Amino acid sequence: MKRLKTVLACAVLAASAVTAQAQSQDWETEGLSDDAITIGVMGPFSGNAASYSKALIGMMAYYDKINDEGGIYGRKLVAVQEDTACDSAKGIAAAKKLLSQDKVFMLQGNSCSGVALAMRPIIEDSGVPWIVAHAVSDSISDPLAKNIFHGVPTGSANGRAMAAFVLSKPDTKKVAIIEHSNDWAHSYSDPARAYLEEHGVTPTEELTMERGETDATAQVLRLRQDKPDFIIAALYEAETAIFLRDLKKYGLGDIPVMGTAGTDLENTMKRTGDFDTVKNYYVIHSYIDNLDGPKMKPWADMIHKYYPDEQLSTFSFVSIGSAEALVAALKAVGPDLTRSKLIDALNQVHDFDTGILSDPITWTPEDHQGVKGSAVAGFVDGKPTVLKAWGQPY
Amino acid sequence: MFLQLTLGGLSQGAIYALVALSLTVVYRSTTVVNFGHGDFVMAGAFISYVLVVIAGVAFLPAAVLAVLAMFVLGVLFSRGLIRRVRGGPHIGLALMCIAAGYVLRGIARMVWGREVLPMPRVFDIEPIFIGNLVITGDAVFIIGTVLVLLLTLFGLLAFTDLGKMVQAVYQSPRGARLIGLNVELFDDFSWGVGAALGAIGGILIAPVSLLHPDLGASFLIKGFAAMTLGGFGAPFGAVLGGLILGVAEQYAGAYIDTSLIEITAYLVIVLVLFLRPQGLFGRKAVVKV
Amino acid sequence: MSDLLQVSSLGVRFSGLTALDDVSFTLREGEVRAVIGPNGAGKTTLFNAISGYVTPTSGAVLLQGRDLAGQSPHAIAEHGVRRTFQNGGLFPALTVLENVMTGLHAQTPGSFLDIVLGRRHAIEAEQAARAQAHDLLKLMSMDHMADHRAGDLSGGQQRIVEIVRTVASDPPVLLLDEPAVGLSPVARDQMLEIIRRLAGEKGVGILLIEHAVELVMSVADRILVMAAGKRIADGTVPEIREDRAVLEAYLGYA
Amino acid sequence: MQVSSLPRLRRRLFWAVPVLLLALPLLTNEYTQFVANGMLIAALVTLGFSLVIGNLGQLAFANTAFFGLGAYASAILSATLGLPWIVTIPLSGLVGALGGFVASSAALRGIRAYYLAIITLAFGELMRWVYVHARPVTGGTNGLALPKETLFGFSLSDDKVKFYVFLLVAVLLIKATSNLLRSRLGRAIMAVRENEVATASLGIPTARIILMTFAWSGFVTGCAGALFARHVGHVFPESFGMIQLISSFAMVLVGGLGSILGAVLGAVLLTALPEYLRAFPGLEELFFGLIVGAVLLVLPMGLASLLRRASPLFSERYYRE
Repeated sequence: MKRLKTVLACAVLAASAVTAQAQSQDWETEGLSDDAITIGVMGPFSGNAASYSKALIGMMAYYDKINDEGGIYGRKLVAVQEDTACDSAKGIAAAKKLLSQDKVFMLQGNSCSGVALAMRPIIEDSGVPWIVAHAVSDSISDPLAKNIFHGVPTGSANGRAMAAFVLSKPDTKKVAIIEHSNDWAHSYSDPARAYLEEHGVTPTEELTMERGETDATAQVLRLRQDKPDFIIAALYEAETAIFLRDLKKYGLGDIPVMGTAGTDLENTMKRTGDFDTVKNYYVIHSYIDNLDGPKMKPWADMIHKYYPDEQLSTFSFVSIGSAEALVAALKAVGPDLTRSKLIDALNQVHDFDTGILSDPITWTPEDHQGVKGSAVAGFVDGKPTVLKAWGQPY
Repeated sequence: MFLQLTLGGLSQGAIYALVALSLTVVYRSTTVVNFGHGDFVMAGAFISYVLVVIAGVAFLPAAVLAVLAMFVLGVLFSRGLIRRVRGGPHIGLALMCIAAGYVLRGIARMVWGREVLPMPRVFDIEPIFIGNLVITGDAVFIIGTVLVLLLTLFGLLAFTDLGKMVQAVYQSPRGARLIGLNVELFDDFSWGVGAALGAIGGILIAPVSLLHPDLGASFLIKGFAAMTLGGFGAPFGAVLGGLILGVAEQYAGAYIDTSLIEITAYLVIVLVLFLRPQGLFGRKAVVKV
Repeated sequence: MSDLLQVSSLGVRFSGLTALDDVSFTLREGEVRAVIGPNGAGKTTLFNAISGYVTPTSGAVLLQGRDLAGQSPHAIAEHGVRRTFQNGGLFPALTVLENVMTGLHAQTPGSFLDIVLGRRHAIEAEQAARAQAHDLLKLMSMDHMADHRAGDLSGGQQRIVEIVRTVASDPPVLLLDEPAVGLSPVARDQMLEIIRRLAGEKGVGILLIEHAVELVMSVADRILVMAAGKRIADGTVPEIREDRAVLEAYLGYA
Repeated sequence: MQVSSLPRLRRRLFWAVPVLLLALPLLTNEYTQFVANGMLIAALVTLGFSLVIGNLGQLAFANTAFFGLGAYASAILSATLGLPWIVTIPLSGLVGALGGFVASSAALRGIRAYYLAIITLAFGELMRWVYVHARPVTGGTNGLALPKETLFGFSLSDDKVKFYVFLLVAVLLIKATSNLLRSRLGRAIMAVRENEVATASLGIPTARIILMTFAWSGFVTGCAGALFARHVGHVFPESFGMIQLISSFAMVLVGGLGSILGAVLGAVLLTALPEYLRAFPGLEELFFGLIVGAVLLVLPMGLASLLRRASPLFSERYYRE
């Protein structure tokens, strides 16, 4: 037994000696060459959340565009894709592979908040720069980690924007919430609830509707008794359509409904097949224009140039903004790129207008949650319109 | 509110009934519970989607083709795979079903992994208002279709030779073989019918719901709950169990808490198996040892 | 010789149908008692009712004065009434040795924790059980088959192993459900020999369902004759030979 | 010679593997070490699952739930109550065992086969619902993070340190399960699978054997859950869903139903393979589905049966030699 203990201790020591490398000069330029910057792109390319990976497709299309324009100081942005399947254990394996085996220069991406949360301690310890390009949970970037930057509106930014919009409608007193019981929905509803409470409003009815449910009769009938002034709906597209349809069916079609960034007006209308059903539906819309609007068209064309068969959704554009910020920071660093210099440059990104996100990106050494707000989209005079507040176009 | 909930529950329950019935059809003749059946339901919906949206076929012929395709798939599954593991450990049958389900789901994911597909609406009938009660086109269409199907099926079982054959095989496969029935062929046929009925469920729900590869999983558990409630192997019980489950979900959601809708099916399974394992109409389910 | 097993007024009804009607008899130590009767006479139901697989609706089954009626099969088996099955009750994927060792389950000491933790006395108990199983197999000249899968044995060998497994725990009462059916003449003689030895040397009271009349006549001490769920005759071999009711019943059914 | 040396050789082989594995961390990088740690966990999960579907022969879907219960128990005990993680391992095992007991308690009412399968399916889904809805305790869908900790001065964030703990737990549990299977209780488990009616006729309380098997399976799987909680560092409801289940099925089948050696082989192989297949994303279900189907058709008793055929060294006996 004693001998076994000694063997164990020796092995542990030897093993940890191998791990403990100082963050040397080699480390600073790991994953860099004269003509390439390797970027680990993690995302749910498989599994039941694979539709989120559209965000990363959009982002990689932007890398391609930069590369076609000659790259950055002669270096191309080389994406090393790793699948997380939206599963925490697989996600960690992906991160460890990128960090210790592929030895990429930096990381950008990841769509699933749970996976990002699980990865955070490992990436924080590694010191390798990571731009969170899609997942929204606040805990990924708060408390601050010096190498982790959030490049999309976080859950609290979105949720607070939703609640703010709801309260911007005059005489809103009774607010009801309906949501899926998953982290995606809570990431919107929890900050919205907090914002409402801060403003003295307590939700009068809290309902759940699970993914895959094809009928909302029970929920709507409870709302019919509650008669709220506004409904916050943290539901995926299909369930949103079902919910709105049933709302109208039971004569509640006049109550405005505030939805998340997971839905958009055009698709919801397509799904319900009827303008009347969606005329009072509003969604978080992190972009400067409607998805098919003129200001978004160049971006759509860019994605289709590199991924001709890609079907666009609201996710497709969300990660491009942080890729632009990254490129700006890389350019600011100059040809002598190191990881520390990149982190310093990212901390200098201020009021960066991406030309795609409704709100600018600002990273400071104290706060890495770059996007603080979001616009809302709704129908005005029958046309989808991007709004700042109730009745105020963007 | 009560009437409205009941109506909503019945139209949901009609789909559950169909799934439970399709499971029962296979179980009665082969004593195999198809643990991959949810994915057969999903596959039916996807095939009809391909035909309608990609090939541009009209809904009705597309639905018929999809159901036929699933019938053939069911028969092929029985002939090619189920027959070959019949001799081995009995758990192999269930695992083969699970494997087949996953393959179907994997194919769906491979082709449509990143897309969530909206199925075009088929029946946009204006809802009818009777006082406070709203009757929608969806409900009428789903309940109507299921009713017609059930009447046809039970008619076939009650009044034709086919029905007698089904009964004979269920009572004693060996006896059925002795009187000259081709039990193997009959098994294949049952798998086909089971897959086809499941596909109808998928096709009916697709326009109301969204299409995604995981569509089937939730219907499988609802089908199990309905089947357990009605009693294993009892076709009428499966239908009644489905309807009761559909209505129970609505009541639980409206009168207690909406988060209960999701687990009503599981609670039904647990309660029934502890309190009355044979369900409403099933054979005695417990062993005495 | 005292009465081991006393069955009194045993009755079984399934939803209105009487499968066993007021059957009474006794079984003595070291006695071989045959139960005969035409198909559907209720012989197997009688076995099932005694061994607990069917709950009797009336009557009592007394083993050395203790009533077993209505208890679960494993409890009845543990009290010492053990049985074999008409269709064979071996565990085909286990070896012959492992099969016989299952028969020693209740006799092998060692709690769950002792076993999982690999405590010495639990291991020793296991080793003792294995040695005992080998001895039992040797007694029946089956030890050379100890490591074979039970499912690979011939029909006759399987029946012998099943009996070895059933008597491994030295039960006072043994119920044999058609032990000789489908056996070759040689295997059948071997079976007869085993039955005689169990009764004669070990004093086991044996209740035996058998269709082969000459086998019954050669081995049984007393015979219980059943028809339509009822006892129609009970007596020694010569008594039964003379019994009119028996002849009628058999002629009537034949 | 033949009789006495084979068991001894088998015993030596059993202990040689973990002793050799002590050197593994010298050969790995962070990523491969993480994958190796995952293999040890998968081996335990597969072992627990194989016990129920292979040895006991009951189709069951609740093992994913036992795994989750163990992981949550470990996370709650260490994050909320501040217990050292190492202490939570056996406690998580007990919680998993309790889960196994509850999930199979219908067996006492005479529920078997498909009915038991469906009730275990319901149990698993109900547990997932509880993880999501019991937010004050489980953290809801955001899950629970495990605090950083050291063990005898070594950081438990280091995968190489974790490896030694995982290896020790795995070896102990595999040894204990092997003890169980080579006893009267182990034979009773398989007797229930082969012929429950005949098993009862030998004085074996079969319902209690079923409950015991589920409870031990729950214990092994619950301990694995505690390891998993530390492996990932964070426990989420999503980790205990359908994908986890299908991969477990595949691991059990590929290795060989009811074989301890097979459980380990299947787990190692099918943890490694998807890592190699990382280049082809999205094919997981198809991949596992095809593997299960193919094994059923071609090699129903899995890789272990090939090894058994190759050498008596690999044959598994259900008694003490």
